[in-house]
Amino acid sequence: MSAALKSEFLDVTAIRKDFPILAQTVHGKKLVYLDSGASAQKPRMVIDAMMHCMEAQYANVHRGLHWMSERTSDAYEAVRDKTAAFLNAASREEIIFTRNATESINLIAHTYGRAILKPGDAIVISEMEHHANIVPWQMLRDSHGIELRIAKITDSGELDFTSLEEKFADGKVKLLAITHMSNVLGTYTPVERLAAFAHAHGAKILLDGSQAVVHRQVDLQAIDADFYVFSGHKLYGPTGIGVLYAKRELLDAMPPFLGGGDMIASVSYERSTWAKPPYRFEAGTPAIIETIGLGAAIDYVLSIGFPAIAAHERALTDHGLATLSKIEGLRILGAAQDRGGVISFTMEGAHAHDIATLLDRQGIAVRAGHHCAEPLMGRMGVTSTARATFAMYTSMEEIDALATGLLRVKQVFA
Amino acid sequence: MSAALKSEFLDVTAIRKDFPILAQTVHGKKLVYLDSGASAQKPRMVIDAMMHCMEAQYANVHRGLHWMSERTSDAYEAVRDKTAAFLNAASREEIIFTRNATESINLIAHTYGRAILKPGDAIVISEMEHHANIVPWQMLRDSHGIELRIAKITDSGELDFTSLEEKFADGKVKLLAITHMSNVLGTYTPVERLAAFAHAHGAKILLDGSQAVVHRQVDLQAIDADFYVFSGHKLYGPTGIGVLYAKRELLDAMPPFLGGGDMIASVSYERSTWAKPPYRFEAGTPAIIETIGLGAAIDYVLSIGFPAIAAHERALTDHGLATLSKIEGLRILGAAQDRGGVISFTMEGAHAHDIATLLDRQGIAVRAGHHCAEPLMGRMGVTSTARATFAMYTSMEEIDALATGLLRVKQVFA
Amino acid sequence: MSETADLYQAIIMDRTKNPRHAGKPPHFNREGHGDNPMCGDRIHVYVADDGTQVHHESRGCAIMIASAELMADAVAGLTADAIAERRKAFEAMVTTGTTNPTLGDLNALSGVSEYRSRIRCATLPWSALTAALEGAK
Amino acid sequence: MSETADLYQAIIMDRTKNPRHAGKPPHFNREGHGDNPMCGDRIHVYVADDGTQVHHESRGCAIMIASAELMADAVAGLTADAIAERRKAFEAMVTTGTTNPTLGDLNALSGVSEYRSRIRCATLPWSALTAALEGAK
Ligand SMILES: Cc1ncc(COP(=O)(O)O)c(C=O)c1O
Ligand SMILES: Cc1ncc(COP(=O)(O)O)c(C=O)c1O
Repeated sequence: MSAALKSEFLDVTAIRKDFPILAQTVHGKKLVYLDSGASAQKPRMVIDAMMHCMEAQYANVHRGLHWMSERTSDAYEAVRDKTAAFLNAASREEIIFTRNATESINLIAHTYGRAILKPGDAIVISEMEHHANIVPWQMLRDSHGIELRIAKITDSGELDFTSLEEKFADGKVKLLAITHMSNVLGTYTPVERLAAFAHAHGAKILLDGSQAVVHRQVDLQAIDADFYVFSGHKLYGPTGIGVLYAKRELLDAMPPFLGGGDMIASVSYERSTWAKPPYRFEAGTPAIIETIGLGAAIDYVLSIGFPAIAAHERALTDHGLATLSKIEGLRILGAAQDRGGVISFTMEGAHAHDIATLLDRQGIAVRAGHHCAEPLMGRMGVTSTARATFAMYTSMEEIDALATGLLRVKQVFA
Repeated sequence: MSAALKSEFLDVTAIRKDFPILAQTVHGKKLVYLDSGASAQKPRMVIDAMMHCMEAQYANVHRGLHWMSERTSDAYEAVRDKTAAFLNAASREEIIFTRNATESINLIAHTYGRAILKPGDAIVISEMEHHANIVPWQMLRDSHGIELRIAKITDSGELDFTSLEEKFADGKVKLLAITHMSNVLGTYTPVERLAAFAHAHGAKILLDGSQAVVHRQVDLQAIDADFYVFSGHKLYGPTGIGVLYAKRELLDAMPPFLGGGDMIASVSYERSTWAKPPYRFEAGTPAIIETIGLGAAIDYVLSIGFPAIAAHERALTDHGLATLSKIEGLRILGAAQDRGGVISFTMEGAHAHDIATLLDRQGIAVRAGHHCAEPLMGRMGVTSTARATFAMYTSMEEIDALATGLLRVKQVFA
Repeated sequence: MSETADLYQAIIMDRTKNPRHAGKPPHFNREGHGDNPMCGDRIHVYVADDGTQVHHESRGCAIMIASAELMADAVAGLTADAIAERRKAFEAMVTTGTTNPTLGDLNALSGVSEYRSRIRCATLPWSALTAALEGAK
Repeated sequence: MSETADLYQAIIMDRTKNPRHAGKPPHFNREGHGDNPMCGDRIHVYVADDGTQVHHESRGCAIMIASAELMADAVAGLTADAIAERRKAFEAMVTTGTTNPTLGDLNALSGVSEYRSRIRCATLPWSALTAALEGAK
């Protein structure tokens, strides 16, 4: 075991104490949770905020005049302010609460996609998208006559700008929908540059921030993003809550997505009129308790601070890449210059499933499969990979445990 | 104060202890929470189940091979079985998890509505629908050429069968979408009869069970419902989780709603294929923690039992109607033969807002406004009402407190 | 009923029950409308320009009606600029709960600051008045 | 590495590394396909009717390949009915973890019962075989 729980940047021991689940054992072994990229664990602060809501301050929001409802509405709306500040959005009205990143992207496809984009317009995505940023556009293509184009990536897992330029050449592209960080390769995309590129070509840009927002400070005004999406559950928050950011002028022009309570200005059988953003896009009783949980998650992350989180995770990633690449027969996918704590790999002679099961037996949780990125698997010449992902609570020791575990897997499959 | 906390049917004192929030005070007064129809409070069992998930057994579902993911998937899927049993659905595959009843109805409008209904087909709703069962059909009407027809209700707040028959006369109606219990009038609709009626006319039936499912046992096979929807948060469960039931043959024929992870069989850029129901309709990371909370809520409700809950609430309603109707100048909306614990009322000279604020000052939480049923307000000749709604934890004393509170309001406005 | 005294002061109850500026006047130059979709409340404001006389047709709660009445008193004879200023001061007062000597009787509404969702009831007449003043003649 | 002995028994590792029934045979009467969308694994099964000889082309994990191999051993020469019965017994065994003397070497896969998401790896070859037998010739 190396470097131990100390980190130059973070007090990992203290942080781990904030996450009750990290004390669990699995198959009699200490849990080594390296699957935070799929969903992160929850700190005490988040759990407590949700409990407090349910135990002491709960009612439906927006519609009530009584104390419990007003206080709960205040708490719910305060998270909108917090999220706007967290992302440096220009205004709180630009923040819409959804279930998850997937719903956020679908909302854009259904509203902006159907009402603003015209048949014949094109959308560009990249070869390293999650299914959540592929399938909604395919559905839009098939129902609405939009063209879907795929910008290539290089073998090292970076966006290929030559390919991107080709896709934009005929001037038909109206939307670039691309990940801010690949959940398979760990690649960060150069989002400021991409936004400038899209805008220079008369297109809007949507960034899938599901992975990126967990690991570095996102400044939407600096990026000049048109749309940004992420899920609460990857940001140490609860499930059932996601975020969609869109520039105010875009939201103003977009028709509603789902119909029902809260999203209307008035309802008559002949004609209903819509509320202003963000409410126009939040139909029915929202995920109140979960939104409050998300607020606590943002507070928690900010209390640790992105400079420390990013530096710690940088060190973890460097150590992980160095350690794992020493294992013979192990192939790491992607080698982007700007990459984060996601390491996908294959092992000669051992299938990703078997790797995951054998590691699990040692208490180590990694993911195996196509990671909801089937086309990317094809692009990288694999059918599935094993994947370890790091979070602020990941320790150097855990990476060493992974390396040791992989050597044991190798023995079995030798 | 009358009857006290004892009930012939339930140990209200014991039940109230299960709900931590009921011990709160508001403006220095004991909280009298009569807004459960908007959203119910949560018992300890639900809070604990969610905490346990976050503290001891959490990971993303379906996609992981490791212990935490498998156990969490098991717990998540077990709630599907539990929900199917709770509603007496024919199979677990008929249960789809959504955010809330609103999303459930929109899902039907987007999939069944767009893919199976044809322009020129008609949908019938009633005059006592919540906006959630109006607006999605208006949006479908306007985008897809469906006709929307409104079946009348009688002055006592019951469905007018003569009007219903008229709406169906030309054979164009393919869907009857109607509430199982009105959130304003408390009216239960005769769902078995309605299902038989719709089927005899070659139409499907969708029941909005948001209110009904909380108060009486629902047997979907006995009703022969085609679609049924409700929200977890009204059933003493968390926010962020709703249920859509649909008969298997309908689900099989329905295209997906949202695109993304988990809802696919395979993805390639040219063409993706869809998973079987229910997964086809659950895109992205679901509300895992909330689904587990819903499971605990169902367990809790069943541990008390619907016979007792229904009998207790019947007694509360009788007492409420008797007590409130003694107050001069107070008008109760609706007088259906089969009605539940929802009492909407107006008071001569006092606006609903003012009633709610003055009651709140006394610790009593009631709702005021149009209750997301604007057209129904018009039908009943009011613009807004105050509304008290009862739950299993409501006591006779609380109803007396409401009556006393209303007399004070009357004084102020005399 | 002391617990309500803060919000439902005598002047509010009096002006709700006995409005002095209610109804459509025979003569007016401008009109404006305000809606509260949450509850279906609405107000229509009529302005006679010569010396700013305000009337209102209101369907709403005591707070809204009293606010419309006290507004009509408070803006009588003022210029549009002076009204805009008064509106700003009024909105600050009902949001913070801090009374403002320049607002006179309007301060009776300071209690709404404790009822966030009622603030809109108090400010709706002012929105309608602004709509009237900003609209075409 | 004792903690893995339950699942990755010697026979499984051996048959994964040295398959005897892998590859497309020169002669066959039926074929069937199986997919696991969760991981992209797939198997194609070829059946020669005369005495039921099974071959497979597999892209998948050790469990799936060993299961395909042991299946091919276990169904050689059986009738379709006997195969259907064996499949049922096999699926019960991998789900419950209770070995079944009639299943012989197939019992080596009983360890998957502890890994719910791996059960599908073990049963996929049997689905493909059923598809082959039920499909048109
Ligand atoms: C009858 C009825 N239908 C639908 C709804 C909508 O429920 P939700 O807001 O949870 O989607 C409600 C509750 O608000 C209701 O009472
Ligand atoms: C890059 C990326 N995009 C989108 C998603 C979808 O997130 P969710 O399942 O929370 O909607 C994920 C996570 O699964 C992801 O990693």
